[in-house]
Amino acid sequence: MSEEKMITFTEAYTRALDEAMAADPTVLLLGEDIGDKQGGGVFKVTAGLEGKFGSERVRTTPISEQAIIGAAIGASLAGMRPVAEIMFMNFITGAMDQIVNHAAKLRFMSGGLTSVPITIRTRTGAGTGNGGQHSDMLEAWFAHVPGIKVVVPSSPAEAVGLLRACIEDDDPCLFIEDGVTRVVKGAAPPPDYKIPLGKAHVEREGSDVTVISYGRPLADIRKLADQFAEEGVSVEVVDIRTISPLDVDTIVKSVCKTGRAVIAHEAVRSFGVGAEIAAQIQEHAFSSLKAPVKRVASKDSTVPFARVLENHFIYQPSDIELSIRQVLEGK
Amino acid sequence: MSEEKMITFTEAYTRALDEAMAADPTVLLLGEDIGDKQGGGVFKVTAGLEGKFGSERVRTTPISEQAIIGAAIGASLAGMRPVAEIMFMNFITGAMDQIVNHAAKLRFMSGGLTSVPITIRTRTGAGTGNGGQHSDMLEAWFAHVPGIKVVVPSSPAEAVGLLRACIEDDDPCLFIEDGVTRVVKGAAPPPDYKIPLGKAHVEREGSDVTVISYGRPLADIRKLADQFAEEGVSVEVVDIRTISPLDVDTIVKSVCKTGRAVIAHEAVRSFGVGAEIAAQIQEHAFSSLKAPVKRVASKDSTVPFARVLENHFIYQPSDIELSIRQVLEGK
Amino acid sequence: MTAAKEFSAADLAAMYHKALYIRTVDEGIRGMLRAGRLALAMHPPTGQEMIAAAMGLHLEQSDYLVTIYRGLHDQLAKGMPLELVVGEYFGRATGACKGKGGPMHITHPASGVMVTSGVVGSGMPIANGLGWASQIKGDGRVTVTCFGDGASNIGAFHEALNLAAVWKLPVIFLCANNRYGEMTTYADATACEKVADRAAAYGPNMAGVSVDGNDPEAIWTAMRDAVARARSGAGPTLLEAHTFRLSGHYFGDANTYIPKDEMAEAVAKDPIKVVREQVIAAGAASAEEIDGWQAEFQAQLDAAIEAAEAAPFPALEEVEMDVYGVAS
Amino acid sequence: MTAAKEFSAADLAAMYHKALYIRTVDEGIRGMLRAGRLALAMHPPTGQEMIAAAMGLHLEQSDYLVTIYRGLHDQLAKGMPLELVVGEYFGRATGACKGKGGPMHITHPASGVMVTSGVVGSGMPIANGLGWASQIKGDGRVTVTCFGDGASNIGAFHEALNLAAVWKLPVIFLCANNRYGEMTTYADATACEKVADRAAAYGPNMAGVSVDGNDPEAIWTAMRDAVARARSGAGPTLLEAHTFRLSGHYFGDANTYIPKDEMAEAVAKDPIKVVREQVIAAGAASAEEIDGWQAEFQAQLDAAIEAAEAAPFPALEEVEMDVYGVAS
Ligand SMILES: Cc1ncc(C[n+]2csc(CCOP(=O)(O)OP(=O)(O)O)c2C)c(N)n1
Ligand SMILES: Cc1ncc(C[n+]2csc(CCOP(=O)(O)OP(=O)(O)O)c2C)c(N)n1
Ligand SMILES: [Mg+2]
Ligand SMILES: [Mg+2]
Repeated sequence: MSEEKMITFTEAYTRALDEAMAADPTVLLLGEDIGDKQGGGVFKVTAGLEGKFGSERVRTTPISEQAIIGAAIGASLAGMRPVAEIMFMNFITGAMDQIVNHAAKLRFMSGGLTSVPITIRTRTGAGTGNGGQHSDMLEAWFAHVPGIKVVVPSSPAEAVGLLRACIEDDDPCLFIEDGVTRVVKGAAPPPDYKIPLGKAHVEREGSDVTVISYGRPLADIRKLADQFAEEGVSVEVVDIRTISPLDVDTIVKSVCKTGRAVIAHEAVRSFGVGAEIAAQIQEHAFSSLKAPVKRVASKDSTVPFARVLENHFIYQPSDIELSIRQVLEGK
Repeated sequence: MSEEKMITFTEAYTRALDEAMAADPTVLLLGEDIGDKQGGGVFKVTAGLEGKFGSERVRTTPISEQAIIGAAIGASLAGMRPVAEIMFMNFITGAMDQIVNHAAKLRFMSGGLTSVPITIRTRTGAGTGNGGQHSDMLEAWFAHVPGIKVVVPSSPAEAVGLLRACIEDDDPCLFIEDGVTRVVKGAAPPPDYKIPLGKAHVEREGSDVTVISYGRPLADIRKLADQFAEEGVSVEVVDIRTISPLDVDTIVKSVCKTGRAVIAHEAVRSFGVGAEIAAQIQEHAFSSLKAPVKRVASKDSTVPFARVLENHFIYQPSDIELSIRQVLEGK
Repeated sequence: MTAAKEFSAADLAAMYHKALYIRTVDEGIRGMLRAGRLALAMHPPTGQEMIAAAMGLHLEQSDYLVTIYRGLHDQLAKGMPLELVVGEYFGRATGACKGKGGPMHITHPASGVMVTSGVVGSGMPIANGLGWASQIKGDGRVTVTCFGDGASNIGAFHEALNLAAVWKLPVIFLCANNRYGEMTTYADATACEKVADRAAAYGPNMAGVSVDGNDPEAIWTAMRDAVARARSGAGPTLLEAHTFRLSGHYFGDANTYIPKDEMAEAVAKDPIKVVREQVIAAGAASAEEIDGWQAEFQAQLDAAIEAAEAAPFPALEEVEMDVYGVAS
Repeated sequence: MTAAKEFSAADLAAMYHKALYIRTVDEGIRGMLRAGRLALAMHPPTGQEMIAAAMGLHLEQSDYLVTIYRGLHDQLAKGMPLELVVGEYFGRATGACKGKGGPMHITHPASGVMVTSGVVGSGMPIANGLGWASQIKGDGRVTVTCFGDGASNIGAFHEALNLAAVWKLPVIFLCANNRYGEMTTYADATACEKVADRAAAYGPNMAGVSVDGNDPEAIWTAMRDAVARARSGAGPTLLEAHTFRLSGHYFGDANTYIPKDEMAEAVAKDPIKVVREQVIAAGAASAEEIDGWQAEFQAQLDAAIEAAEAAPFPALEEVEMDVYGVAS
């Protein structure tokens, strides 16, 4: 990766969409306010793309989440690769029938005669001060639905590579963008950069403890890993990238080596993605485990409005640190 | 429980609704085809209730899942206790916004000024030959949403007691009925029978292995426990009854005693309820575990139509037996 | 639509030919169910055949269809090979979807049968996407999405019709108003007098038409105009076809919720009976010819059933296949 | 509605009094945001005050309101104590919801403010339930649910209006058509000419009315009739009030997507400016009196802001409180 140029997450999303549309005329965009007339979406991710690729391929929609996903599904059945934007993840609740009963199942129910190569981009995350209906991390729901892939990037380069891969994938993909870190910068990847789906990434090798995560917490984990290194503690960092289908082998292999695991995610703790990862680890690395697998997550509650409460609701980097120390002590 | 009278699950649901409506004039029913003119619902659960309690309190609705749940929420804000029927669980996908963004959150977002004492009854389960859009077990989604309770009965008596408790509860409750066992009979409970929510039930004490489940698989587990008893293997059976909030203490206490745990559910395996239970057990009973916690579930796929495939899709009682043997061998 | 083709005796015969084919298959499958040679949830199209016949006659094979659980008539009218449909009903490896989808999810892109949904209203938003693709490609295809009166009360209907009108999509929203949604009457669930009244909510781009779906000429003509409108890029149509479910909601429905006289009147107006007389009166076909068609359809069905019953069940591995495509 | 009260100069003054109160608070809060004394996503009701004023004047305290993220005008017009609203904006323990809900979720049952939703269209199905409860209890209450033009394209709108009409509920669907949904124009998202045209889809039980929401007499009279209709059990009304968002979608919106002349014309028609002259011309209140009102409102707001800034933040334990009620 060229270290020269730095780009933000938002620039990464835009670049992936731009490259995908330029490379493949069947790639289409639809969503609320995404056109040029509307300024390219409330988060500006699609700014300029309508002008560049035309109003047939880039469509601003009414506020109709079911119609948005339905149109994406239908177009994909006719050979297109639509990328639908659902402005905030909490609004995906309006399109669950289309996503779960149709997008995820049509390949199976048709006996393989049809497929639904759509990508759903959505944005969420606590820390924006938007309160209970604009901040939920609901990835665990979709991970529990066979037939759809769930992807979360942890750097602008990953954002480019994973979004490109989602668009090229022949199955429906849910691509989740973080609302808080969208202006955070990272190294720009080379042109036409793609990252395979379904593969976890061991981004830092270590021998004492494995920390497994996706998305936003990885920034905290990278800092903590450096900090622990100074103490002589060697942390292995696994960025799963694709939540479902989950790359269990890479995770298990790592924990068999380190004997200790901490999982961190922003979603609320109970019945979250961390539960599946912990269940897999204890099942497949049982005899290697020197301590229980720990989970760090946000509190089992609704995302509050007041900043003091919202900050308290979200998982704390200090919780990750504490959990690492606990597993190191075998607790 | 009086052993004389036996009732089916369907009779149990009807009885709970009848008793609740007779006991409390604020209890209302709404849903598709539920009125007398329509024959009391496609599953006849509400048969006769409109005639008995009047058309103001028992309302047949259009095919409008969002409007059904919304009306239940609104009426509950005005002091009512509506019980909404969503015919099949896959159709609850149409009402996710109302359930997740509103019913589950209004108490929190209002700072406790309002509450949403509604009960959502729905029906599902593979084995009916209805295929991919009528059979999903989606309880894990709702368990991941703080603010709503998720309840599944494993016997007609539990069905009566838990449904009554849901209706009397001051929070939204999702009550999931099994479509396959609805004519299965069990002992009728005494009048006005209620079972507290949030408490798991150790229905059979044992010392060698704990089998944890809810709903349909318990019938298989009860048979297996007898079978293992003959072999001299003592199985403790825990029926969690309320999936969320989960009674972790009872589960952990049991596994600390037996040192071995098998979890069984009908939902697909990955990211299911079993993952949270396994994660909790390995975290809180780590040093007591003599074998990894095993999960038995249906395959990570779409529910197929052809019977041969559907039967192969569903968790197998023989898988539960095998898992028990494996944990007994420390595998 | 100046040069629009007028309804002729030949068209009447063609309509009846298709409708009779559908009825023969429908009755044959219900016979299998009655005989216990088949066990499944079936939603018979009995009495709604003329609507499907009109659609089938006006659409090209390349046009798209999105239908519902009550879709047998639509799938056959669109030209799906009979043995693929029957094989799917029997849950065999030779079925259209290898027995994995079943009657509520029959799919056959080669015939333009893109989606069959078991969720009320869900097909309409998907139909828009097919129409959008046609608009982009300029392939001139028309998409028809079938649904019932009860489905006009669900949110997906509204979102789909609004988008179709705003985007001026080549989609026909074909509503079979059969007076009931499961056990609930039209009036107990639907606030407007006619489903077509709802076109007013979607402005001038959305045509709204309401016809007697059991009247061959009326439904044939309305379908002709809707297809012409869509194909010419003039926009979508909400086409309401009044009809009746002569076999109830599902096979085995006792229809206790349907007033006796309403059912009796509907049975008396059974289009298969009524139109047969019209065809003969118009000299479009003789009684003997019609009996000949029926015999031929019966033979085709018998062969399909025989083939299905002889066919293998899908392999158990199929449960975990087609969940995802080959890893990309 | 024979004995319906006619719009008087006193009503005009009362409308303006409420509208000016709303504008004063709206501007004050935007001032706080501009000054950096407050940081949040605010959706200002600037320019839509007359609609809320009419609603507030015709509703009883016991009537129910379900509103949206752009709800400041509605909450104030319905009579919510100012310090509770301001406290919530500041995220303090003294806010209406202890700072847990925030501006998009303000609730105050004592004033009839039952739900404020941040999800477009979601309030309408909930409003039906409040109306259903009133119907059962016979308490004569009316429920008003506010939403925008863009919300008329979402499924919840359709399901809710159909159910309200079928059940003849005492609910008023109050649509503020401010020509934009976020950055998208009405025409780019909505197929019909007027939102009120959609009442036709819900039959005779649903009244459909479209008025100039910035014209005090027009909106006052339409609201009077809708409330009378609901209270008398005659059924729901879809009331469309044409207006404009003078401060854009959210505070900080550069409004680059709004044509300059369209904005200029709207600013020239700002009801707070225009109606002030009408009030004075009608002799309903003098310029001095109006300035006196404004000074009083400003003083109330200043006090509320001062109280909020001095108030404690909610305790951290609140994060895990009110998730469930006390175990039943
Ligand atoms: C979203 C949803 N809700 C409920 C059902 C259950 N259901 C199946 S068919 C049906 C009636 C549909 O009536 P209509 O749209 O008139 O079509 P018809 O069956 O009369 O052809 C219902 C309620 C469903 N399949 N999907
Ligand atoms: C279901 C849903 N989709 C999208 C959004 C994002 N959003 C917030 S306000 C808004 C525009 C709503 O427009 P309109 O209904 O006209 O109300 P206005 O804001 O103009 O008052 C949108 C799209 C949302 N809150 N909910
Ligand atoms: Mg019908
Ligand atoms: Mg608007």
